[in-house]
Amino acid sequence: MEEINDTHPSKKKGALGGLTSVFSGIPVLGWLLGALVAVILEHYLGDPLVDRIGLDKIPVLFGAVIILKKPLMIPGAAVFLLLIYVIPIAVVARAGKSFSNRLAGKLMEFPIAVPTLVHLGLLYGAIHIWSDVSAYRVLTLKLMFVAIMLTLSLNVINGYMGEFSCSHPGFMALGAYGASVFTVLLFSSDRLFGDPLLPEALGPFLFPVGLIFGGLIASLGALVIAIPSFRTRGDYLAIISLAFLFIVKSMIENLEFVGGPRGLSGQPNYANLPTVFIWAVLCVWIINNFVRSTLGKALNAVRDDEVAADAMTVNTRRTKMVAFMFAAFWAGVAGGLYAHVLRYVNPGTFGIQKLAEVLAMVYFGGLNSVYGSITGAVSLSLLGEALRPLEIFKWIIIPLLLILVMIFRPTGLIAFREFDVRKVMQPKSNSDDEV
Amino acid sequence: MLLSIQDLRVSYGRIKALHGLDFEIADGEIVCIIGANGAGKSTTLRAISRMVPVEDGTRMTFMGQDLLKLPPEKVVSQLGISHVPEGRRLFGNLTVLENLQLAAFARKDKDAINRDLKRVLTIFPRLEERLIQKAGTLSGGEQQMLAIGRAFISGRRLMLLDEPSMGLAPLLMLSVFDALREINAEGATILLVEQNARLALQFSQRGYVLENGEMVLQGDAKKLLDDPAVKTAYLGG
Amino acid sequence: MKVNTKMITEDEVLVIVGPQSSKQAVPAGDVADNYATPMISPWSTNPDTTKDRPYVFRGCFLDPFQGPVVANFITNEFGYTKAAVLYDVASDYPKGLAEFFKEAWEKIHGEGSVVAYESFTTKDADFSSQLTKINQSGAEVLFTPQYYNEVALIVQQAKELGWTKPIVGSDSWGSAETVALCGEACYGLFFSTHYAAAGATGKTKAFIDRYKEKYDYTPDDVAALTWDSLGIVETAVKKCGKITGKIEKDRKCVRDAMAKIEKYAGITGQMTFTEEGDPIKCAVIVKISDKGEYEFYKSVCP
Amino acid sequence: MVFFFQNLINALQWGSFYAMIALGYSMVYSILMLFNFAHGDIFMVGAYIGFGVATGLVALSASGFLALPGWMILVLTILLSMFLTSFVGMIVERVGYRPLRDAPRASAAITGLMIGIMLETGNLILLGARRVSFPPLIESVTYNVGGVFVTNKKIMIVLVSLSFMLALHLFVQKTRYGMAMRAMAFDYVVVPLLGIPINTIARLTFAIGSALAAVAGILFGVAYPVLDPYMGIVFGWKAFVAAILGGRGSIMGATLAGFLMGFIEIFVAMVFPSTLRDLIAYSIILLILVFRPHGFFGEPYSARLRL
Repeated sequence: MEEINDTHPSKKKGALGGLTSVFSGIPVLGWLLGALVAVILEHYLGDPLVDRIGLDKIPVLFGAVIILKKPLMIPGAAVFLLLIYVIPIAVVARAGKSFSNRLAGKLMEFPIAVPTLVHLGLLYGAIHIWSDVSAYRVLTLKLMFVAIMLTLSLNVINGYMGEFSCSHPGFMALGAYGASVFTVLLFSSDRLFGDPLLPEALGPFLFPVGLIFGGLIASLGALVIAIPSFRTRGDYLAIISLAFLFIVKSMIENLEFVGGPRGLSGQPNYANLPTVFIWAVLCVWIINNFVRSTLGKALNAVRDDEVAADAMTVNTRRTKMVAFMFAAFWAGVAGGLYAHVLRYVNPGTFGIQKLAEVLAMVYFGGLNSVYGSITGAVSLSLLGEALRPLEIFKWIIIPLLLILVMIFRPTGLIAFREFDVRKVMQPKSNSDDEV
Repeated sequence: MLLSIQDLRVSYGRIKALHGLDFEIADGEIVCIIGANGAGKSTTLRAISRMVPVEDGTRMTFMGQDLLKLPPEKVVSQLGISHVPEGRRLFGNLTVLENLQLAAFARKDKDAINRDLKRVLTIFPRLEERLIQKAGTLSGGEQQMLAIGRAFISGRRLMLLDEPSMGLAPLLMLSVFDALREINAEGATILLVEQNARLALQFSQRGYVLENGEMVLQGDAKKLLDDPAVKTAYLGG
Repeated sequence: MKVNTKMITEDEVLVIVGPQSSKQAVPAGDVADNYATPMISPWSTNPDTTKDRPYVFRGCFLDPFQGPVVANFITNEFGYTKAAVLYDVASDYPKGLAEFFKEAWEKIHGEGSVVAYESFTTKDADFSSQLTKINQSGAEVLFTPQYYNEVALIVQQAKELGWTKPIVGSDSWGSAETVALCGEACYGLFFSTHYAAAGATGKTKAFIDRYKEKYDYTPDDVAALTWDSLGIVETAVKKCGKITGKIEKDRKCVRDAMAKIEKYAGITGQMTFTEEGDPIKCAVIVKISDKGEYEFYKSVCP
Repeated sequence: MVFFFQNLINALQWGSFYAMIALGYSMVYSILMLFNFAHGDIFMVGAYIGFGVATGLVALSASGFLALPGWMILVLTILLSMFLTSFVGMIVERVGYRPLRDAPRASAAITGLMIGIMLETGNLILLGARRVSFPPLIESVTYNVGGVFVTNKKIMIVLVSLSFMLALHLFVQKTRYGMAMRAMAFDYVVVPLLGIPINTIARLTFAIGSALAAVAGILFGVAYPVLDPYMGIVFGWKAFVAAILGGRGSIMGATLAGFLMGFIEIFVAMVFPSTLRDLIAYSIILLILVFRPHGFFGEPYSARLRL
């Protein structure tokens, strides 16, 4: 996802210079191959190139940090970006256009799983090699994937079902603590729980069980909101969900066995990049299928007119219940991953600030749209990191950006768009300009 | 001409509601627009009171002034065009008196306001008994009276009435229309939109027939009453 | 947390001096240790900061030491037997210290001699319920190991609720802000800390004078401890000799050199690190004078 | 008994802050159907403006140029800060909410959140991370009434906030602007049909809400003289809950719910360990909403938002 995002600037430039046609017929596969070449180049030639053009080290986030921190190095960073990213990606994508189109076409003849796996494999390959350069990139990516899961799952409630739920950090907290207690209790020696109960070697294999366990706890918690939602809608449900968030936070603060307000640490290091990636992909896949299913359509019906939906034999109660529990489950899993990425959680993490963050990602990206949620989560996570050198001014710029988006696109950047895997992967003929 | 409208076009999203209406109203007239449900009658009134945006090319002038240059509240306070919306839309949490006082929000002249208030209460004596009652507790007929009274105070060079007969018993209906005639006689021009075509045409001097966002017929109200096409379509044969 | 990770992985720092308070230092220490980067927190008194973390050090004494220091001081100075504690349950430092104080106090005066053990949560501003309870409990002294902003609120509210007995604090009071925010309500109160600016001599005085010249106010204990921590790091880096450029190797070398430092003569006292990376040093009891200055009252050594 | 009364006094003061902030929320919410999530931060801004004004007046007074007694400075501070903060509210409305009047309500909520963050950050940039202390304008005097301790400040705070609430109530009930506000809360689409400018009423609503928040901020500074840029967050959200709990369009409801919030918090902490305060307080609120899904005085509103 990172790499796809990265190619946008070059595409934009193309559009500005009237170069659209040159890059128009390239399928996603082509861009992925380009990105792969770029990151391999960076891997092998990055360090020598950096020495040659007088940078300290490889620009970690496409030069964002350098631009903001050391303006003198901007030319160097620009040269680096041009040589390692822009030119290779453009050249490979353009030169390999017919090849990648043919390949994409061939792949589409297989069952959908095959091309999907190939694309994901390439994507992961590119991300993996890219992240090899520094641990900071790894951390940024992991948190980004967690953010995608959170945003998507919140979109199910706030976008597809049309309720303003404020409880997401609460679900996340339940998942984070559920999964953490599971792994710490079983596999880690800790001052709260003592020695591990199971051999440590089993840990990575049972980690998914831990995450699902966390997710289920979150689902169970969702009942507290789902049941009142039968009678209450809109603003009062928003308050109920907000109260739920505070209750969860306060409850954890009062549970001494998970560390109380001071938090729980010592989560084993299971959430490596591939694990997080796989979970994120799984989450996107399942949520996308969910919202496109009959149940997903029922959600939209409930949002648009509950009474009418009821009349049209949509079981509104069941729909709401399932939606809340489903969304909470994924928020819980995301929370579990989050806890294992940072390997420390405290209840304070899951407060109003987190809520503002997730809400911002959902509404920035776009309601009712899997695309939108991915865009929102990726762009705000990366922006947050890229603007870090601005320190406190970051918190002026990001909110300002969001306000502008809300004013000019009140439903978010990419709202109400279906996410069709098949379409994304299709080969593109020159005339077909659709992305 | 008091109000003249050319090429009035309105869309809701992708759905076109009005496809370019042209019509005029002279000072002191009573004019009605009749048509089926969804023909665009209410939309026409909303466009005049600037509650819905119109498309480019539409021209609306009121006593020579460009209506499109004014925000909705100025249409009322500066031009004196008042609008009694469909379903009355009274402020149910306010008393009858407050509803009437609120209608004078933009007016400065205290004496004139008081005069108008008294006038409303003489036209609709039943409101006087209910002055300190919450508007939400009124009966349907009383609500319609209050809605008309409210419009009377806020501005009455032109009064736009959306379905004044809706939900009223026949007798009440007549007394409401009598009151309207009285108001008209005092100088107010009236444009009303009605589903009850017979009543509307009997009450008006001129009429327009709206079908699917287009004016299909117009003319003297009495003639329209006898028009065979109107008869079959709107007057129940 | 994230900042720390970024500093270590992206900026490739050799040594980290900081963070100050235990709230940040405990998790930050975890990150530093995971990445084998030496870190010294000047002011974090919570045991967990350095516990089982060979790469993490500190520049100050620990709460298990400070707790009894305060308990003994109150007992010897005032002869009270019933104490109340008010602390922030969501913050590592106050919570840890409150527990150590309670333990020490009950060891001297017996089970139940801490008659009120009240807590609140970070960012609370109103302590009236807790203070009302404390008032009712018959406590003779209130111990509140809080930071300056809460100290100001607690002390003022306690007075307004009719509390006239002493309130004692810990090293977290040592900031100049305490008196600035609290005003006269805090005059005459005691707290335990690392050094006292008023009446200092020698090296310490030289530091204070230089600091005053530069920043125009008296350095608090954080400043003094940070100064000492920097000194320790400097000594260690010098001992290490040449910096090779291989960041992992250099970090290891600096860490080992720090662990071996003996009797470092800092302005806050002499320091030698224990196995855990904690210095052995003395505590100071400070009285807030009627002019709002921090006066040296007595010294308590291990 | 003494214990109970002491807590009652404490709760009255604490609740009056919630009530005053909740009123600002409630007004905007009732009239524009918007969650103004920036309101908590406007409370913060009000407190800081109050701090600035008070500090300035104290300095002026100390310079001997205009020797004013403490209470006079307080009165002036309140009035000036109300005036200044109301402009903050009006700017927030103009920039953040008016362009979004017809957008989905959630978008406006996000804008509010973001404006809140910008206000906090702006404060940090202007004044730095250091906490500031509100100047002691009135000498604190503690009275012992049969074991219950009351200070002159507490009495002043409760009385001043009650009188502002009463003033607001009268304004909304008696004036034509108040009438227009009530009308807008009931059905804002038809309001312009009576010649009433919606934007003026919206601006006025924000101005009044913000001015009240400024009063709350200053009284807060008097009671708890340590200000920090994030003080509005927790307060704001709790007051927000109270506002909704009170019911849409009900000033009485918001006031009562604000006080209720304060009472629950203080009394829960009186009986239970204070760490359970939020847990119990919000559980009570959750239960209230489950059994009274439209708050205390709220009507189940029909979404008649289009003409």
